[in-house]
Amino acid sequence: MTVQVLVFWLLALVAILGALGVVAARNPIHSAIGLVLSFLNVAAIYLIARAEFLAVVQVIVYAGAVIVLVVFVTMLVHPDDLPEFHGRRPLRIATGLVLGLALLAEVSAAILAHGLRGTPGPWTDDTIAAVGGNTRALGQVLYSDFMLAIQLTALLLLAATIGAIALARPEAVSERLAAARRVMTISLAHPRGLDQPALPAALPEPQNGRVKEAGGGRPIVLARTADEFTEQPAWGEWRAR
Amino acid sequence: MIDFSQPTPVILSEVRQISPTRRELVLNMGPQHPSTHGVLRVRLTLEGETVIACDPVIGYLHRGVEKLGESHRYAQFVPWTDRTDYVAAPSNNLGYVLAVEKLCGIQAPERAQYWRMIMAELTRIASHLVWLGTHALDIGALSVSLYTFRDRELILDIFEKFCGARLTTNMMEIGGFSREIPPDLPEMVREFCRYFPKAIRQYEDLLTENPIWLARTKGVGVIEPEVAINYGLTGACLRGSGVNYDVRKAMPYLLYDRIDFEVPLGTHGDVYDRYLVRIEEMRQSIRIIEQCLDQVPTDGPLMAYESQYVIPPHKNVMTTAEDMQRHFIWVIKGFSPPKGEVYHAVEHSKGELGYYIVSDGSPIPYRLRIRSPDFVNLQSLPYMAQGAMLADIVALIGTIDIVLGSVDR
Amino acid sequence: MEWQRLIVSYIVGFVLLNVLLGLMAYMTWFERRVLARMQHRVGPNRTGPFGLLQPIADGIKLLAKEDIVPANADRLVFLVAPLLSFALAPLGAAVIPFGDTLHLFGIDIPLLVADINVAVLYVLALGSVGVYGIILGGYASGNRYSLLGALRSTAQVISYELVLGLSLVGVLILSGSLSLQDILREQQRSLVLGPLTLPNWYILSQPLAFALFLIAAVAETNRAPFDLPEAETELVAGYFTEYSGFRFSFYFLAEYINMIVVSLLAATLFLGGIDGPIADGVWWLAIKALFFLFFYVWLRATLPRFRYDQLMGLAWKVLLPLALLNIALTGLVRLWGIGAL
Amino acid sequence: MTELSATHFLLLSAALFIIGMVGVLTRRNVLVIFMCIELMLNAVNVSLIGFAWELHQLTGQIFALFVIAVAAAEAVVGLGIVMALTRRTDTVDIDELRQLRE
Repeated sequence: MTVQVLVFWLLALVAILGALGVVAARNPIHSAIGLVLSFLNVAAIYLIARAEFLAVVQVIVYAGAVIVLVVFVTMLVHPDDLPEFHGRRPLRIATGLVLGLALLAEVSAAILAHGLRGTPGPWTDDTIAAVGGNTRALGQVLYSDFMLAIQLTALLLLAATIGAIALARPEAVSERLAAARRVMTISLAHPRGLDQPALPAALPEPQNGRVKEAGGGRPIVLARTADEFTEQPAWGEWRAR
Repeated sequence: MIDFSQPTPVILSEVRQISPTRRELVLNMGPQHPSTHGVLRVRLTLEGETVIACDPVIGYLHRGVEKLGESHRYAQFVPWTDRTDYVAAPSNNLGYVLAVEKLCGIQAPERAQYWRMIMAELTRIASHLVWLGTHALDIGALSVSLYTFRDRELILDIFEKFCGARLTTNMMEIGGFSREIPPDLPEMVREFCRYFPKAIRQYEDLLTENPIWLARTKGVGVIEPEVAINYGLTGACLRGSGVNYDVRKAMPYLLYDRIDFEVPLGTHGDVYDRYLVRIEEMRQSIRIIEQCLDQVPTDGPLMAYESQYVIPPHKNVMTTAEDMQRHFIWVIKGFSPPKGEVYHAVEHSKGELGYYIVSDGSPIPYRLRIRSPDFVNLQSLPYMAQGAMLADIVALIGTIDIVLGSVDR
Repeated sequence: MEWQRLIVSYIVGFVLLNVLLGLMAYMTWFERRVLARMQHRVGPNRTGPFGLLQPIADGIKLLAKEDIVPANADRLVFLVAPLLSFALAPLGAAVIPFGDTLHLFGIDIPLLVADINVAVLYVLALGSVGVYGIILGGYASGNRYSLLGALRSTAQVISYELVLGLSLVGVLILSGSLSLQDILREQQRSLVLGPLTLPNWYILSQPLAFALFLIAAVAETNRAPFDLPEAETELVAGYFTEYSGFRFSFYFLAEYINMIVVSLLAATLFLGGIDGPIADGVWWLAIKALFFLFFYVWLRATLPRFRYDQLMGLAWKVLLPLALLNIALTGLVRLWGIGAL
Repeated sequence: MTELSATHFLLLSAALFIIGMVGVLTRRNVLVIFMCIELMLNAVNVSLIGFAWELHQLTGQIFALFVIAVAAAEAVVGLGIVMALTRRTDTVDIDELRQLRE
């Protein structure tokens, strides 16, 4: 058994343990941690298979973006809503386990019984090194043979983004928020509570005082006497001067 | 028709419902929280980062100051006023002594009145500096607070020179000042007035045109003028909304009617306007102080005399029998103002600070009530907070300029 | 031969890690001193000459403090999260070249830990995994401030990671490689502009990308004015509100190591790294990185904090389109340069 | 089995895929089911990479790249649906989310 195989099985073991953690953990956050563990180990396995670019993409996209999003959503969901806190369904779990084990046995037998058959391609370690590394080689193949596919993928991602924005956009304001804005806190003359006429857009120059540009594009009024701007406040957009 | 025989039903709006729905998060800000300016507690109901309801819970610093006033003799209560709004102690003293003087029908000599004005305006600047520093710190501008506290030290040095104390000054006395003005104090104040406009420019360089500051303050926490009036707001909170009400102009006390100054009014009623208004108020305070220094007589009495309500000067106590007896009575028994009630308000740095005193003719007030401006101003927080972001809450608490000692009393 | 190379890189990595940890400790001292001078204060000056022993004193204090686990906490996650943050932070420095190959005892010692051909992506990947320390710590604390801090941080890091990655694409197009060594080699050539001969530093050909990188890097490291996840005036201490003792210090140190690594990266990607007018070497890298670190402190002393929605708006509505524009422009120029247009 | 070959990758892939599948079958939480689906997609990638490595082809890696892209798109839309659902129904229990079927 070579070191390579040993390392592979070590990484695979942790990946499988992580995956088991996803399924077994009660708390979705713990599931997510298991998933990240699994993904990171799979990324390391990609490194063994000389797929450096994919390994990094795996970490950035899966571990860095997708699972972070999942954790984000999980934290937004109220903990009382997590169904597994209220009980599991033993019959279903038993059925799932039996089916899973049977399938695993079958598939493993099939894999072990039949070797891999196929025609080897041109991309040996030497040819990849000659092009200038895994990333360059990938790029050359990707942007020649798979040009249409990559354009379509870009389109798919765009569509998904738009779809997600449409789905996740909150209703303009929630009911309670609308109520909070509608509610009259203390006074009946509350302008947000009653439909009051709009305040005047422009005001006369102060009779006794001056207007000062105070900064940030804001005028402030400097009143010299107490009889102005009491009934009619110095309020609203200052008229264009 | 309201039936006054029945207790008024308290309608708790649905905003105040205690159990939040599942999408909401209840966040207790305070009483131990870095930006609630002491021990304010704010119970926030959040949806995401948007505030749906905001309940300020006060009383964590309640010491029963008003009740203490009803068990202290009139002159003994002055130090207690220091401890309400402890960043603007001389103004609190001023409000109280003016109310007592009004009750007794006495007036401080002209020179003392000028010096009271100087000290009140210095207090206003000091208080605004604390406000500016903490407000900027809340919004994340770290350095401004250290600059403002650096300059506040100069004012506290003046206080120290004048009365020996820096924070709880116990400066004003009923009838004027019993201590003589130190000879180099006027020059000290003038020096400060020369220096301070530069300092204001420094703060403004850091904040006024700063895009992040503008983004954080413009359009945030808008109070419409009607709302401001209805909530009974005073001070910069009211004037930021464009309503012209400044006690110094509307009901001039001391000698403010002799001074030429302007009252800044905001035009949009948001956090930024209140910031601009307070910055301008500091400039106007410097103007007032300079005029006072020009007009104040260089000598003359600082304490009203020949009155049963005022403690006699130390020199007379030592030399004349009548004054010694008066002093003895004043100290042992206190003075008894006439029966009646009185309300006197001053323009405190935070708004209208009023003292309402009911006298039953005994040396102890029958009832003493402090209308502290920030207690009233704080009530506008839920109004401003509805629909705001969580981060705005600290800006809103900051913009009201509260000192919990004064809110809770 | 393979083993020898491995051992050499291990030794280089070990030295680098220790230097980084020491630097990080003195970064806190540097920040406090500079910040103090900017604020008319003195800063730490009591512990040792110029307060130079202050970081050590702080370290001892933090290590000696009680390690409190709140009753509500998700215990295991709570304990592991800061270690995750701390362990991932210095890994980024592994791909930064600190100089040319050193010949010592007949062995070639490359002054970088690992020359991976996807180095730039590797750094980005580390950044994206580094969020887990924050998000899990915030979640596991069982505190609402922590949770909000974690949520903010997640949204922020995802958004700015995007800007950070896209701002680098221009540089990658020009250099044609993902390896930092290749990028550095490209920058060591000189750029002849008529009478002027300039170093081919990418700050000159990619000023927009540099600006975007700088902004995104500040946000990525959760520093002012983008320090919302730990905004002390709003969220007490954000995701590490409940942490104490050395677990707290792990978060704290991770932030400073991230700052140093990002500064080194910025210096390498845009300012020619070890390249200098005279005597190329690690000192030039240090000077450039120090400039960035000073810039960080300067920002913190000057600017107020953004609000959450403004921060996200900035990333998605301003920086992202600018980054895309930069990529399109650079791509066009490149195509024109190789005669494809 | 002494030399690393595609068989190793295939075995790992099968194990991960079936664990994911069992998870989808047994769990009730939409988010966990979602994670299990990601696990299954990832398992497919492992076998693709294994083939690519064994046969000196890059096509496998490129397929894996596309799978990752599609998985990202799927994640975005899926989580968008979860958010929209929880907003309307206050639950992430798949058994209670029957209105999606109708």
